[in-house]
Parts: sequence; structure tokens; C-alpha cells
Amino acid sequence: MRKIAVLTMLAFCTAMMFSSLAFSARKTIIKIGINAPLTGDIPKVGEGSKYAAQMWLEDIEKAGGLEVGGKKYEVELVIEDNESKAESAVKANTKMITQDDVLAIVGPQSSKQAVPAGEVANKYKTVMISPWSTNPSTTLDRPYVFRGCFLDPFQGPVVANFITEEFGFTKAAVLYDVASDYPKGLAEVFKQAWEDKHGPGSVVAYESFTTKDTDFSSQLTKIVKSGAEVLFTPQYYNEVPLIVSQAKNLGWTGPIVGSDSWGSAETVELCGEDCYGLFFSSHYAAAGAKGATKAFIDRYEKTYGYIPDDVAALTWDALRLAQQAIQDAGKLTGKIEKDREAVRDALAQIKDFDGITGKMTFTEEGDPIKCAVIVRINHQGEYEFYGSSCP
Amino acid sequence: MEPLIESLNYILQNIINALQRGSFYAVISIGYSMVYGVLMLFNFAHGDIFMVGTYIGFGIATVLLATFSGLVPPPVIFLATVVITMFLASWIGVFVEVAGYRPLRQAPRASAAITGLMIGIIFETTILIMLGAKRLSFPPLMDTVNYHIGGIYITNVKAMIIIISLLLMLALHAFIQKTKWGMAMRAMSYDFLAVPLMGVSINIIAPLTFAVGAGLASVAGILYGQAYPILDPYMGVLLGWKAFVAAILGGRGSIKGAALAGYLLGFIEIFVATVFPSTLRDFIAYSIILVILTFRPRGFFGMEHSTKLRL
Amino acid sequence: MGILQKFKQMFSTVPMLGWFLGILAAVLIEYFWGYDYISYYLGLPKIPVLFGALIMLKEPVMIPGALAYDLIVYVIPVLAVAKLSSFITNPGAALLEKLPLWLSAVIHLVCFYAILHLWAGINDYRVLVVKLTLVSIILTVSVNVINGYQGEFSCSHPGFMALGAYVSSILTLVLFTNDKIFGTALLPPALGPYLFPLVLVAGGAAAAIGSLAVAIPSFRTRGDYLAIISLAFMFIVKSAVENLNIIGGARGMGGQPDLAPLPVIFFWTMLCIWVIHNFVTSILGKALNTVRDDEAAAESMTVKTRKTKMTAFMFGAFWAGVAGGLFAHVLTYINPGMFSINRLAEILAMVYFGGLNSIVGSIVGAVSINVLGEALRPLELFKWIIIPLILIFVMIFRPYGLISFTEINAKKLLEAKHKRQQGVSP
Amino acid sequence: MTALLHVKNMTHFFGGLRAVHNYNLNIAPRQIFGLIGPNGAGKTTIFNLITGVYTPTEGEILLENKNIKGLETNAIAAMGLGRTFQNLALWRHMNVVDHIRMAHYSQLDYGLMGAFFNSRACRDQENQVRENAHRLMELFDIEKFADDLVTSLPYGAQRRVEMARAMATKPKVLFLDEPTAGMTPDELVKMIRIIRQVHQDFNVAIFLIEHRMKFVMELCESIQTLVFGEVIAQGPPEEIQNNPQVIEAYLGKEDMT
Repeated sequence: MRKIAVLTMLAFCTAMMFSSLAFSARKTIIKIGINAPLTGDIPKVGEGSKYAAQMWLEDIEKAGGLEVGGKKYEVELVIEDNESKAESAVKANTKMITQDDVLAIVGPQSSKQAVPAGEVANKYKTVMISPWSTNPSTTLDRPYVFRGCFLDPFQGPVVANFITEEFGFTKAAVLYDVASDYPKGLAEVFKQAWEDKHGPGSVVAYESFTTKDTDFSSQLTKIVKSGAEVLFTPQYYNEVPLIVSQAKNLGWTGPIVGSDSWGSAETVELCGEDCYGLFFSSHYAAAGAKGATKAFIDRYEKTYGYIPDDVAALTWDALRLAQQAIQDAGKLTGKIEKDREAVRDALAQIKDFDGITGKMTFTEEGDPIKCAVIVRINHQGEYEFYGSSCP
Repeated sequence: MEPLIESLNYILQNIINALQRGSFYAVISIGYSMVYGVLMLFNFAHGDIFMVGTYIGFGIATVLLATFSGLVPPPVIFLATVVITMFLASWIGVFVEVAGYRPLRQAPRASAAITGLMIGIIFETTILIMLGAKRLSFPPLMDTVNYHIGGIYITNVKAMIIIISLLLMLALHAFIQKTKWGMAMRAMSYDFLAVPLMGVSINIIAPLTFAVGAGLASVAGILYGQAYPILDPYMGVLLGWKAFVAAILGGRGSIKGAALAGYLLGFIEIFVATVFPSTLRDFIAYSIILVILTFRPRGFFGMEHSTKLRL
Repeated sequence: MGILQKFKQMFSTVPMLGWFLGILAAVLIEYFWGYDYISYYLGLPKIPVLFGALIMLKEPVMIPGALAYDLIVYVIPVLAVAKLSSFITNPGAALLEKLPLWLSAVIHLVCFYAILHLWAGINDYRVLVVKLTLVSIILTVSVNVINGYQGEFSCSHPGFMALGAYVSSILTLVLFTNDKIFGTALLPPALGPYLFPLVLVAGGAAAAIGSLAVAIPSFRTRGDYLAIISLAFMFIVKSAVENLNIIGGARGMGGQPDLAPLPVIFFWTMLCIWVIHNFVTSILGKALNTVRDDEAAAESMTVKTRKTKMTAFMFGAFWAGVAGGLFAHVLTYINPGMFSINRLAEILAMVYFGGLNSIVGSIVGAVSINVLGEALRPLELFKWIIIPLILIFVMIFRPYGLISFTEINAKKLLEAKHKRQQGVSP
Repeated sequence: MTALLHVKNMTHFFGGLRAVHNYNLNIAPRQIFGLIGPNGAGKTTIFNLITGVYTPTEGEILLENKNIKGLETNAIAAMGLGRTFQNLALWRHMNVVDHIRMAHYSQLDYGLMGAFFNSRACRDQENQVRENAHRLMELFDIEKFADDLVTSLPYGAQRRVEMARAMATKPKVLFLDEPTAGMTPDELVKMIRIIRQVHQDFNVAIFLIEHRMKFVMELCESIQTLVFGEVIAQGPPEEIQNNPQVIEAYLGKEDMT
């Protein structure tokens, strides 16, 4: 008994001593949460977000902290993995808000995590900016949730218009992943937009597959047979190369057009020459970028060894938006609830924010009004600016 | 006459598609089925063994192509890749057996299944940690040539996949029928206890079975890399579960059954998507399986025996 | 070993009530002094949320601080209060022993809930973790009915859960909320909390009816074939939901009213444990074991094996449906991708880790996997190496799971532990 | 003679193979009836046919003048046809008392809801079953094993558990499939005593398959000899013992213990 007591006391004392090393009075630190899919289905997206965030933090640290209302504050990133699962994203958001006291959250990227996570952020009145989620319900009726990109209902018609104007086609085919929220939503919007333009039945083949499928031969055979002139496939970078090469092998000769989910450097790396000459809509075009955009791309490539995906660029913009909003808020009171509200108000007020993916002004819903870019994959395998479409 | 030929072509084209898809299911589920037959285990790690095999194949192919490209004809490189990969991958199989399943030989089968599942997750994560989140592209081991025969498109890769898969199955069949090891495996799938009597230790047969299964899976992985050249650490998960379905559908320990069920799965998937709206593919495909099993509760070649989980 | 034994003996006189009192003391200490004093002086940024696991893994420099916190706030108060108060808690427990067992159990549960509420209430993240853990407990216990007690290898639980989640979500969206798809609320939202139990039961019933698709083939199909039937069922449910655009398809369904606060979930979890415990200890429930161990013998001993199998499936599915309903209202968002292979692996891990044929085991399994999953969060990828490794070791050394073939003995758990028993029970 | 169990012209085919041919049986109340025959003669098949594991291709089976052919095994068992198995069919993960409790299954009527919510009816009935189980265990001398897993019991005790379990179903006819298989002489003597006692205390008729002639001769009032699915002789023990056909078909081939 005595032995235990002595041991306990000893342990206690050592603990006190050691922790005094780590001891620092509670000062106001600006914490920004990053909710990213580091594991799970799309780890590459998580990696891009993480890298962009680390680059941003580097900048802040170089400047010796973030200056708000004439005072420099230390900034800390809280990076949480959401495992690409909805409930994990909810947990991560709850943890960051209630435990880590973050001032704002950037992420989650995919809509299937951003929609439920947004609910949490809104409930706790914390600003959340999803850089990449294009599902309208992410921000719908949620004053505290913003996004850094355009929405599906905007992108679909942009692509439909582009194809009509560029090629003059009237018959289109769509191939999409029925089990994944983003491709499915965009496929529906595109179909609607195309049929509004060319009459019902002008989408001659509307085929789907399921996440993780790698064989699209029966769908593509159907599409080839349907007599479509163009194939629209709003898929991710890991599926696009397979779709493109299988289509070619099954006798498809028309153009294949994609959406912003193509905008990863890996698309062309994995796809190779098969993808040269294809078009997709995106948030920004890496090749031939100028100014701040180019600076970002070059720096990212230098640090991490590859050209940043659109996710990285959007995350960068989202973080800078958050930074701007915090600075605009004027001063930090140290009372987290108050500061969060101030940041939210400041963010909603931001006009013509000059992001590397375009100029942004938020609507009432917290969606940015920004332009879409049509990108062409040129014969060096670079993403080339081809045109843009603004709302 | 025109439309008739056209629809005939359409069907033929889809048969070729289904044959390619079915080949993968067949080869992978045979590996699954062998373990299942011999040890009565669900080897839930099989999908991930396939994944690891594919990555090994990727590594070997990359190295060989970098060193010998241009010096040696492509078929030689291809063959060398297959042989080396098979050899290395079979050690993965042995490792899984020794580390994960051997300590559990007396345990309930479900526990062993969970161990397999966990080994699979460890493989996935290890690959993710080692190689990062980047997807890899399997280098083509031959130039794709696309033949257009009377309205049907077939590439040399496709033809090769179908042929090599068939050859593999025949070779395996010969191995099982003719060699001492194969016979021991067959004996074991009849009776767990008979084999020690024959003078062959289960501690040799079990790893051998895993090795053969892993070897097959790795060849399937190389072929898979030719057909669908994008590798990611989670690529084996769904395939593994589908192989599980095919192996058991085929009947316990029946190589023939597993191969048949594999092809059947390929055909169901392709043709359901062809005939019905493809959004309903999974719904209809799995309903068909459910109905088959309701009316043929022992699979195709399943033996009359009542197996319960040895709890 | 010696110290451990001594330790065990020292605390063998503490009844459950005493432990509750100890934990209560710890929670009160944390509640009043945790933030302002203890964590402050230990240099911790905040009250460590999961016993400091998160902060320790993230910043190793905090390890001593977090450990000291655990020691000061939890270990010492719990042990000290539990031991020192045994002179009062033992008579207390003896007094409760005189009451009917159910009343005594209810009193204990109420005490336990009060403490849990206080503990979780310190931080909403804790609340969420506790909620999801409780839902997992329901789920795990319900799987154990089929996979443990009845010994099948059923893979369909994510499907059952999905049925429950969707049906109950549709009901609450139709009845209590103004929704885009389903129009204005049919009933005043204030009625929500009162009718929520019925909604959950409806979700459970839907899952139970759905389970017939697996249960009926199970009359003819044995063991392994049943495993793929159930797997096929899971894929069918997922694919069906994906194709139903009215309920959101792959986009999922959100906006469920927040009808599942902690007390509601706690109540349902306890109800589930109680009902399943009653069932599996009754002869009708033990019939599951007889079907598992020897079906022919069961038949000859007058057991209606068909009915038994059907009951097991529908019963297990019912609770999975209830768990799904609660899950949907905790997250207030569901999509079909949540109820797929990943969920299946997680459920199986919890059941087999905890222990087959044992409710206690399932509770242990669900709690440990959930808490581990959260606590190891800072390790990111390495979490998915450590958790599987732990599971493999458990399977190797305890093939039936940590605690298997053990039932709750409420009487023994709650009884007073007097000093004189010390010699009797080691 | 009013038969308790009456089997008439029962014939059964497995696929094309005729396993049992024109089998007739009459067991009177309280009678001990033996069935002997060489291995593979179809003795266990007859048990399985009567108890409903298989449905006979032809013939009729009456228990107390009620048709039981085609009913499910559990229904037949509940009507009063208890049995034991040749190779013990105990439940590996269950303790002894639960074995005996389980066999009361058909005597409960509290329903599923009663079980879920532990209703009064459920508690009362379960308590009664528990009492009855302890009585039975005492009778069969297995009380001391009550909380042990059956797999940890000595062989003889396992046999007795099976008997006790069968008796718990309140049978009118008890089918014993080689009750002494694999027993030591000591255990054998004990078994004979137990069977006698069961016969007396429970007022049951007993139908048993046995290999050990001595055992059958001592216990049975009437014996049938089965060869290749056909009865070749029937009568009291002395008669069977001296029947030349039996000696040739059965005793001549098998060594007699």
C-alpha cells in the first residue's frame, strides 16, 4: 500500500516537472481545421489538400504569424482524416470544433462528406469552406457553410454548350458512376441541359457503372452502337484512362469530354497519349497559367514533385479566403464563439476575391460566382486553357 | 439482313467482353476455391493477395522493361515477368498461411476469416504507406493492336488474356490431377484427416495451396494490369468478395465449379448491363445469384455435406 | 503478478455502487476543476477528450501531462473514492439487494446514465463518440444473435441497417419536417420525440421483413452458401437504394430532425441489451445454440428449427434496423455507400473481436473498436495497421473473441461485497 | 392389442436403392422392443423414418392412432417420440442443465414476446422447467455436472445426458440408438439399470437398436431382426436366439459380445 502511494507521488511529481517544459499559458492561437480524406477511396485528394494547407502554413509562419487587428497570432493547422466516410467526417468536424476550438474549417472535399459535415459546422456556428464539393445541398440553408467552387447545375450546361458550339453535335452519350454522388449529379444535370438544347432523346445512351468497376466494355459497346457523336464522362482520374482506352479499343472514334474531376495531373499521367486532345471543364488550367496561379503551381511542383490538382488549388484558395475573412474580422476577442461569428460575417462580405482559380464573390447561399474553364489536354500532355464560361 | 448481322455482332462483341471479364473472375476465384476446398477457410485476404501480386508484377515489369527493352523481344519480357512475379507472389501466399491461418487451424472458421480480412487491410495500408496515394499505371508489356473483324473489335491483349487464362486453368487441372501434391490437395478437400495418413503433412499442403492460389492471382494481376492498367491499393477488395461469391457458388473445392462460376459472374455482369438499364446492373446480377442459390442451395458442383461454421 | 493479485483483492470489497461513486467523483473533479486548474497547470491546451490518447499521439511532449491528468482526474479519485466509500456503498448495495432485481438494475442504470451524461457533456465530441458507440453496441449484439448464437456467417447486416435507416428517415422526414422532396410536415414537429420510438420500430420492422429474403433460403441453404446469399442481399439493398432517386439515390438523404439525443440512444441500447439478454437466456433463444451445434438433435428434441432460424434472422435484423434508424438520426445524413463492404468489415471485426455467443463480449467489442478507432486517429494511416494487428492477435490467442460464451449475471454484478467474502472469493 | 406405435408396410428408397422393405412394427404401451441386425441393415434408417428425419416412400406410421408420417421431426418428437443418437448428438457449447432444459421446448407456450420481455408466464414456466431438469439430472446421476460443458464429461455421463434429454421431452416411446456403444462393462451395467428405471418410473415404451446381444436379450420383451432392410424374424428373445435364420444372417457373421 505504501509502496503504491510513494510510486504514485513520484510519478505525479515527474509528470509535473516534464509537463512544465511543455507548459505555456493558454494564448489565443488561430486554429484552422482541415478535414481531408487521407485514407479511403481517394487518398490522392487528401494528399493534395494536406500539401496545399502545409504550403499555406509555411507562408504564414514565414510572416511570423497572422496579423489580425494589428496583432500577430500564431496559426496552427488541425488536419483530420475523414477516411472518405461520412460518419468519420462528422466526427472529425465535431472534434475539431468542440475539442480543438478551430476558428474555421476547410474541407471536406467530396460532397458525400461535405453534406453531413456541413450540418455539424452549421450547428456549431463555425465557418466551413468546402473547396471541392459541387452538390447544391452542401451550402443550402446553411449560413456558416461556404464552398470554393462552382456547382453542378452551372457546370453541366457549360459543358453542354461547349460541345454544341465547338463540334455542333446533337447526339451525346453519358457514362457515369451510379454509386458516386458527384458523377451521378453531374450526369443528370448534363443530360437535362443537353436535352433542353437538342430535344428529348438526344442523349442516346445514358449508361452507368458502380464505384471500383474497371470494366466498362458492355456499357461502351452499347454507347458505340447507339450512334452517339460525343461521350461525356464526369469521372475521376482513376477511371478516365480506363474509359478512354477501352472506348478506343471498342471502336469509339468521337471525342470524349469530361468535367472538373479530370483535373488531376494524374489523369494524363495514367492515361498517356490516349487522352491527348480531349476536353474537360475545370476550375483552372495549369499549363499557360499566369501570375499567382503560376507561382503556386511552380512552388507546389518544386516541393512535392508534381503539378497540383485542382483540389490543391481550390484548397489553397479556400485557405486564403479563410485567412482574408479572419483578417477582415478586425480583431480576435479570444472568445471562440464570437470570433467564429465575426469570421463568418466577414467571409460573406468578401467581394471579388482574387483566387488562383478565379475571382470569387459569394452568393447568399455561400456559393461563389466564378467562371468555369474549358481545358484541352494538348499534345505534350499539359492542361491548356481553351476557353472560359462565366455565369 | 443488315440489322440481324448488326445485332449478332453486338452479341458477339459482348460475349468477348464477358469472356475477358469472366477470365479474371475465374482465375482469381480458383485460387480462392482451392484454399476453400483444402482448408475449408474463407480466405478473405485473397483479393489483397491479388493486389499485392499485381504490384509485384508492376515492379518486375518496370524493372525488366527499363533494363531489357529493345534487347529482348517483348514476349520474353512478358514471360519473365510472369515467372518472377509468380515466384515472389507465392511467397506472399505462404506468408499469409503461416502468419495468419496456421495459428488458427483449430479455431472456428469465422475467426480465421476475420484474420484474413485483417491481413488484407494490413496489405492495403502497407502499400499505401510505401507507395503513397499516387495511382500507378501498369506498363504495357506489348503494343496493343486492335483487330476489327466484321464489326467486332478485339485487341491482341484481350485475346491473350482469354487464352492465357484458359491455359492456366488447364495447367492447374493437370497439376491437381497428375502430381502427388495435387492429389494430396484433392484428398484433403475430401477429408481433412486423410492426408496425414498418406504421409503428406498438412503443414506442407496448406502453404502450397496458398502459394498456388497466390501465384495464380499474381498472373491474373499482370493480365489485369494489361487490361485495366491502373493500380490502387484497394483494387483487390471488391474483386476478392466477388471471387468469394464465385468460389462458393461453384461448389466446395471444385476447380471446375469455381472457373465456371467465375465466367458466369462475368457473363451476368456484362449481359445484365447490356439487356437492362446499366444502373440496375448490381441489383439484377445479385438477385440472379440469390435466386440461383435459393433453388440450387449447394452451388454447381457442391458435395452433399452439411458444413456449419465449426464454432 | 503479486501486486496485481493484491490490488484485485484490495478492491474486491467494492460493489458496483462504489465504483459508480468513484467515477462520479472523477467526473465531478473534471467538471469543476478540469479545465481551469488541472489541465491548465499540466500545460494541456484543454481537457483531454479521450483520456488524452489523441493529444499523446499527436504531440509526444504532452504525454507526461496527459498521463498525469489521467492519474489525477481519473485513476486516483476513482480508486480512492471507491475504496474509501465502501463502508457506505456496501450497505447501500445490500439495501438495493432487497428490492426486486429489476428495480435495483434500473436504479443502477439511472445512476450510470447520469454519470455518463455528465462525463460526455463536457465536450460534444465525446457525446458524438458515445452516441455512435452505443449504436455500434446495438448493432454488434444483434449480429451476435445470428453469427454467434446461431452460428451462421451472415454478411447482410449493413443491408438490414440500411433498410432501418432509410425507412425511419423517410418517416421522420415525411412526418416531422418540411422537406424538399416530401413536402410539408404532416404532423407538428413537437410530436417528433414522442413518436420517434414508433418510427424506430417501423424501421426495425422493415429490416425484419427484408431479412426474410435471407431467412427463407436459409431453410435449405447451409453455412457457406448462406454467407453469399447474405452478401448478395447486401449488394441488392445498396443497389436498390442507389437507383431510387426519390430518396436521394447515391446523393444520400439528409436533414433528418435531431431526434436522437444521448438519453434516447442510451435507452434504446439498454432496451436492446435487456431484450436480447432475455431472449438468449430463455429456452426459445437457446434453441439458436442447438441449431448451431447440432440441428438434427435439435429437431429430435422438439425444437422447431425453421421457426428458430427465421426468428433469429428477423430478430437480429430488427435490431440492426433500429440501430440504422438511430445512426441516421445521429448523423442526420445517410447515403447508400455507408452500408457497404467497409461497414461489413467493421461489424464483423467488432463481433469477432468482442466474443461470440456473449452480449458482454459484443459490448466490449463495440466499445473497444470504436474507442480505438477514435483514439488512434492521429496516427492516420498507421491506425489501419495497428487495429488489424490487435485483431489478429486476439483471434490467435482467443479464437472465440475476448469474452465468449458468457452471459450477464446482473445479480452477481450488483450485489454488495462484504469483507467476510474476501476469503471465499479469490 | 392396441398398439402405441404402429408401422405398416413401410418401404423407403434412397434414389433407386431400396433401404427398407415392407417393414411392420407394433409396440404396445410399456413394452421394451429390440431391433437387431448386421451393420448396414438399415436399423438407423428405420429410426430416422419413424422419427421423421426422412419421409418413407410408402407405408403408414401411427402414434396412438394418429398419423405421423410426413410430419416434421420436431412435431413427431413433441407428440411423444423421444430418441437418442448412435454417435452422441450433444450440443458442444452447452452445459448439461441447458441440454435438459432445451428438451422442454415443446412444453412451453409463453411465446416469443414472452421471451423477449421476460413475462410472468415465461418466468413461471422457465422455473418449472428448471426444477424438472434438476429432478431429471438427479435421476440420471448427472446433477454434479449440471454446469459443466457436455464435452468435458466422461463418455458414460454423456450418454446419460442424452437419455435424460430425451426423457425431458416426455416421450411415450423412447428410441435408443445403440445406447451402450463404446461403453465399459461398468458403464454398461449402470446403463441397464437406468433403462430399467426409466421404464418403470416414466411408463414409457422403449424401442432400441443394439449390437450387444446380452444387453438386448436381457432387456427386451420382443425382438426384430433386420437384414438388408427386411425383417427376417420377430419374437421373444429365446426364440430369436435360436432362430436358425438369425444365427446365419447375423450371429454367424458378426462376433457376438
